[in-house]
Amino acid sequence: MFINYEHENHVYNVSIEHKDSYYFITYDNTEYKVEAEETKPGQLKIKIGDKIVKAVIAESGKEKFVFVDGDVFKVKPVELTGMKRVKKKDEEEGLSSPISGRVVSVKVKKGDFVKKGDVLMVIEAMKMEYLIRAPYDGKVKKINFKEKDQIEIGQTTVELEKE
Amino acid sequence: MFINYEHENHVYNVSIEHKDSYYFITYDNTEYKVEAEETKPGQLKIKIGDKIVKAVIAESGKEKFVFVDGDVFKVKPVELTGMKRVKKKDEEEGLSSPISGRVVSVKVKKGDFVKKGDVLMVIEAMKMEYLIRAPYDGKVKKINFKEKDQIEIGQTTVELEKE
Amino acid sequence: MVLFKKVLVANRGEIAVRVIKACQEMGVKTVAIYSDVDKDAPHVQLADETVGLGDPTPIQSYLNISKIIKIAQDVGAEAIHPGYGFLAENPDFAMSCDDAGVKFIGPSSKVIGLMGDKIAAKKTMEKAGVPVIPGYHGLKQDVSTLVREGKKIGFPLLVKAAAGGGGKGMRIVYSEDTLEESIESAKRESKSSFGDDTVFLEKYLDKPRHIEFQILADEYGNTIHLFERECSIQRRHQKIIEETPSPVVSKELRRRMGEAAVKAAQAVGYSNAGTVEFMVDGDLNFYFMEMNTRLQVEHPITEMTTGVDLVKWQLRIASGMKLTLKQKDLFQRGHAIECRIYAEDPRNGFLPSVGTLEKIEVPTGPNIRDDSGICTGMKITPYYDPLLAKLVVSAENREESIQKMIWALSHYVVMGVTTNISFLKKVLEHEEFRRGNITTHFIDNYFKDWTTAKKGLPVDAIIALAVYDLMHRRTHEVVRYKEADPHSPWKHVGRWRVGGI
Amino acid sequence: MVLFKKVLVANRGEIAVRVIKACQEMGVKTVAIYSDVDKDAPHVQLADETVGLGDPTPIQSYLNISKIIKIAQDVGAEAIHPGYGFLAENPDFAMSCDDAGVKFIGPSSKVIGLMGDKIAAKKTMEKAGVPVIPGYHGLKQDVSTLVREGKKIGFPLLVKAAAGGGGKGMRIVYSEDTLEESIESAKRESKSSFGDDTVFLEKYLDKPRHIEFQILADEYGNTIHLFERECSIQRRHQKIIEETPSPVVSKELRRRMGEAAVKAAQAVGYSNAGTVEFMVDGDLNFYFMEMNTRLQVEHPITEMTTGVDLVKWQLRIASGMKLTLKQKDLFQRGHAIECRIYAEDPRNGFLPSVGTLEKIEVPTGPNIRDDSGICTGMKITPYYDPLLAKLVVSAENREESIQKMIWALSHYVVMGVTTNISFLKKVLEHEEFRRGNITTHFIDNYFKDWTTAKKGLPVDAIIALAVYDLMHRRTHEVVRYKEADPHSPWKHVGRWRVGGI
Repeated sequence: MFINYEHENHVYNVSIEHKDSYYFITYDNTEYKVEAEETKPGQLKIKIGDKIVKAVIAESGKEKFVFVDGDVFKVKPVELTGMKRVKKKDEEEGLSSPISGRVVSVKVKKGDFVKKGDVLMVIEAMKMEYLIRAPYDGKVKKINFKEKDQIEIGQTTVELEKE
Repeated sequence: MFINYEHENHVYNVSIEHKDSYYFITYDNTEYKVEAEETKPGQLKIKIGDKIVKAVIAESGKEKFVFVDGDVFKVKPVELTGMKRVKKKDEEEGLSSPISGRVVSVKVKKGDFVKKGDVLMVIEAMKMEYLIRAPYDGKVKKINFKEKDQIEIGQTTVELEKE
Repeated sequence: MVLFKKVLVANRGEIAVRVIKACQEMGVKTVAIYSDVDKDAPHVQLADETVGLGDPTPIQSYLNISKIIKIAQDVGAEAIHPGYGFLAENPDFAMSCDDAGVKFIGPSSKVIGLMGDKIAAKKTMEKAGVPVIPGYHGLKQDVSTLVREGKKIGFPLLVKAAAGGGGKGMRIVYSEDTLEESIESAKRESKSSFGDDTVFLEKYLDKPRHIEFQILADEYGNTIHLFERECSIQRRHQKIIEETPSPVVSKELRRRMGEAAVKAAQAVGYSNAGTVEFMVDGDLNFYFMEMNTRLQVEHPITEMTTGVDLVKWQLRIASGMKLTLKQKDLFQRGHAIECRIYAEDPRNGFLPSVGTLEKIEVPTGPNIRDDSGICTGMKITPYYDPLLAKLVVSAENREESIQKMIWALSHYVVMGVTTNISFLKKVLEHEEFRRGNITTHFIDNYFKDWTTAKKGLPVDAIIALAVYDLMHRRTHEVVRYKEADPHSPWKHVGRWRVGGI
Repeated sequence: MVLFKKVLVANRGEIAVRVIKACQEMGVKTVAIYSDVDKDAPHVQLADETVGLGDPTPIQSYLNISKIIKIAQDVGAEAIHPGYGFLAENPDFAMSCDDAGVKFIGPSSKVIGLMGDKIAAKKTMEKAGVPVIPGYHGLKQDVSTLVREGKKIGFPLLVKAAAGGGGKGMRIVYSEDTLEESIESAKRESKSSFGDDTVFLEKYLDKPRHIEFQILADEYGNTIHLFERECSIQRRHQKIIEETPSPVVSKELRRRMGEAAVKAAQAVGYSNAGTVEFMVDGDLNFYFMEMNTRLQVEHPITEMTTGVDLVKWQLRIASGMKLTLKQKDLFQRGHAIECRIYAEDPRNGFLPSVGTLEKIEVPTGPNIRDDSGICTGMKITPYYDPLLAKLVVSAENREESIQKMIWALSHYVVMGVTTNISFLKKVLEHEEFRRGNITTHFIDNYFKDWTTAKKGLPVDAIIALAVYDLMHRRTHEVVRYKEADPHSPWKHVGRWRVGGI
């Protein structure tokens, strides 16, 4: 079986087969021969050589969470063919809201020229303020939110035309 | 809705209706008007007058377990019509095994006359011994188990003919 | 000295979980063993490595010395922690560990053997100047000699397995009539549990309390005690509630008993964790009863009041480290109580209860500790002791500690087997318990009727069930109530009012 | 004096749960309030009575003074426990309680007001002979005055909301360039959080530690301290790890700081639980920073090392009982650490994370305490602080306590939101933390890179996922990997070997 997992905009290609009482996993040009058991629903005990790995897995829609050695990772199985780039351009990223919250103040007007680092918008969430700064010098093309608007994580705050 | 619950060989007859935001329960000639909410699956919060009752309910096949004020009760819904008596005669009860375990010794033979209190059989379970004593004077009619036999809770150990 | 790298835990249930966690915190790898019925048990889930034992019969699994030692060697475990019960006080096991080059975490095989023979143990203590209870500890073990000696001591008296512990092979005899039968039955049970049918007899004390002292001794002769545990609340001669400090032990009595406990341990060259059990009578005289050469079920209450982790010290001591705790630096603070949650029916002679655990909810909060060996879906089988978990609390004083325990018990939900939770709560709520007026007869004195009384379904439960069923509409098999014949077993139950609402 | 019969808890999350449990143990009935999004939250599940507040916006719900007081009157609550945050340090709320004849569990409105105004608080302390940090606490609040005063004090300096607490409205300024902007932003945040835009400036100390003392004072002038808490590990000026005792506080320093803390409390006629916060510099000089007139988030570590239940004492004191704890009877034992489990992303500037909690598994064991306000299925919304739970452990000494915390964090599973659990573990594992070499700059000094570094999926996770998916065969949407164009974002990932097995 071949599986592709997406995690933080990277795709991991894995193949796995079950033979006798072993699982054979191939990833990144290495083959791992492991023994595994699901001890409780979602709880795995995996023997990789001398090492015992305990993992907990939960599913939520298409997403999976995997807990290993104190860390939780969120992954999605993906199809690579014809897939769109999920990651925005870096330039846009700096302009999207890092959090769901409320716009407390808009510092610029359409047509303003701003310098890299200038504060464009202030968003409040969970009783803290987040500043949206210009990621580069540019001209304000469009402002998508006004004061007191609700804004969701990832939404673009302001559109900037690069100088 | 009418419901009969069986608990420890007693049947409890209840009627319940839902009207507006209240439940009306009638039991033992008394009517209770309560508010109730299932806060988590199987977890109820019930307001009976000034009192708040929190109950946890779990189901296992036909049986239900209800947890109220630190106590757990096991109940079954029952049909009364044509129902067989589930309770054995008291006399027989004393002769049934109180526990699932292993017979370590049989103290009597078929045809023996025994006195009330005489030990008939010794059963071992969870590293402890349980003595089956004659509940009345009588003659041994049948012995259902021999040494080292596995015995289940409720099975009749020895049949006695009353003197 | 460095700690072991890998330890095999030769036990199951809550104590295996407790030991595995202590090892993991210290960076020691753990190996769990399990019989077929324990495949998915919490101690197996938690361990770093696991090895199956097959057949659940104790003698084939957790009591199987050669199998366990072979596993330890195969996985490269340097030491074995026996927990309590099973092989914990078996000198042959300790000896076999030595022979196999695997460290047994506990005292030497010789000390276990000596203390395991209750007769020899008492003689040793008498010689060392520790007071013992009058009784017969003779080697003549024929029933007629025992009956004769029993009559000499007088009634009530106790018949006790020499090799026993935890109430196994123990009988209390109130009159001559049942003496012979009790001796025979105790011998049989002892034989089957411990492979040895030697019993001894002793005087049953007036207003007896069971008070024990925790000992820690390293392998260089340093011995300390960690104060007392009051364990008088017992049913079937097994403890169900323990507390510390004891409501009757004064500072002065504590000092004297503590010194006697240390003396007892030193008299036999004791090392590792152990417990010296005393009987204390109504006049606060104390007598050596026995020494348990292992970790005790009720060790958590000592941990909560002294701040010492006994299991970690067991590991350090066994790996050859010195005891750095000093007697003068130790003190008790606050008050701790342990309740043993058993799968048993207090309304039916405390008989063990078997079944599948359908639902478990555990109370949490400051100073609430739940040492548990169970999980949802687990089957409670007749193969092993029916101890499910130990609920332990501590607070600033005894009264608050009792309040906290009552709150915690009221929030402890176990469904699928009958438990003693509600019984434990009733004991804690009892006025005489609250006053600290407890003896080992407490349950018999105050709860004899309770244990046999049947109790009905309370109205709150009926309401909850009806509401639940209406919400879920799952109860369709409901039929009109017929006026049954007068001999029906249902005659004393409520009936609904037609046209009620 | 008798305890209240019924108390309303004007809070949510873990602290509401903590207070409700304490009340219930003492036999006090509890009333929980909740906004729409908290309908099924643990504090609502647990309370004896519950009343809804509607709209989740804080100002409409947990900050709604008139609504909350009306509920207290309607349900017949004799007292209100404010927890921390929300209305806990709002003098108007305390005053409104007084006016409504409902006891506010905390100090008087007057004291809260005085200490809430950081400028007035410092002046009061200076007068009482408690050392304070150099700074500007003037009434002239125009930006140009503040900029001028800031330049006089020098850099780095701190801009701080006078009414603030918990890092809200606080900015650290390293150079003149950003001074003006920081002052403006702090004022705005302060205005929106506390309705007051007064800020003050103070010197940022060299190698500063944040060390605070717990106070308990009854209403008859008896005041004690319960030793220190070291709270230097902070991100965004908010504590994330606290411990006691502090690795740098000697017996002598503890005595002097404790005396200063008691003096500070007495100078304002303090009653109930409170905390005096000090900054301690590299030479172990200490300066009064502020007094928190409420229960502190990190109070459990004091409870674990002193054996005192602070919440129960809050209730007793508020109901008019005398403090029976004496300074000379108090002592610290062992070492305790608290880690705050936040729904936030340490790899992305510690931004709060929202979502639904899909799975929670909590570590248990001796001396592990989880003060939690979450349950499976609960939604973490942007309305409130992203604190999920507080994991607290204690052990015989600091090293063991750290080991235990690392074990516990490694077994703490929260799925559905990003948490700081793994970050907390990395901090505890850091060599300088282990040595006790910590300052409030610790995270900035050692974890600046870490927080922005992206990290891949470890091989163990990939294996676990693949095994799980094969076991469950739920992944069918798998397509052959195509050699993508060189500009693909996937270029630096592993590819499988054709014919691998």
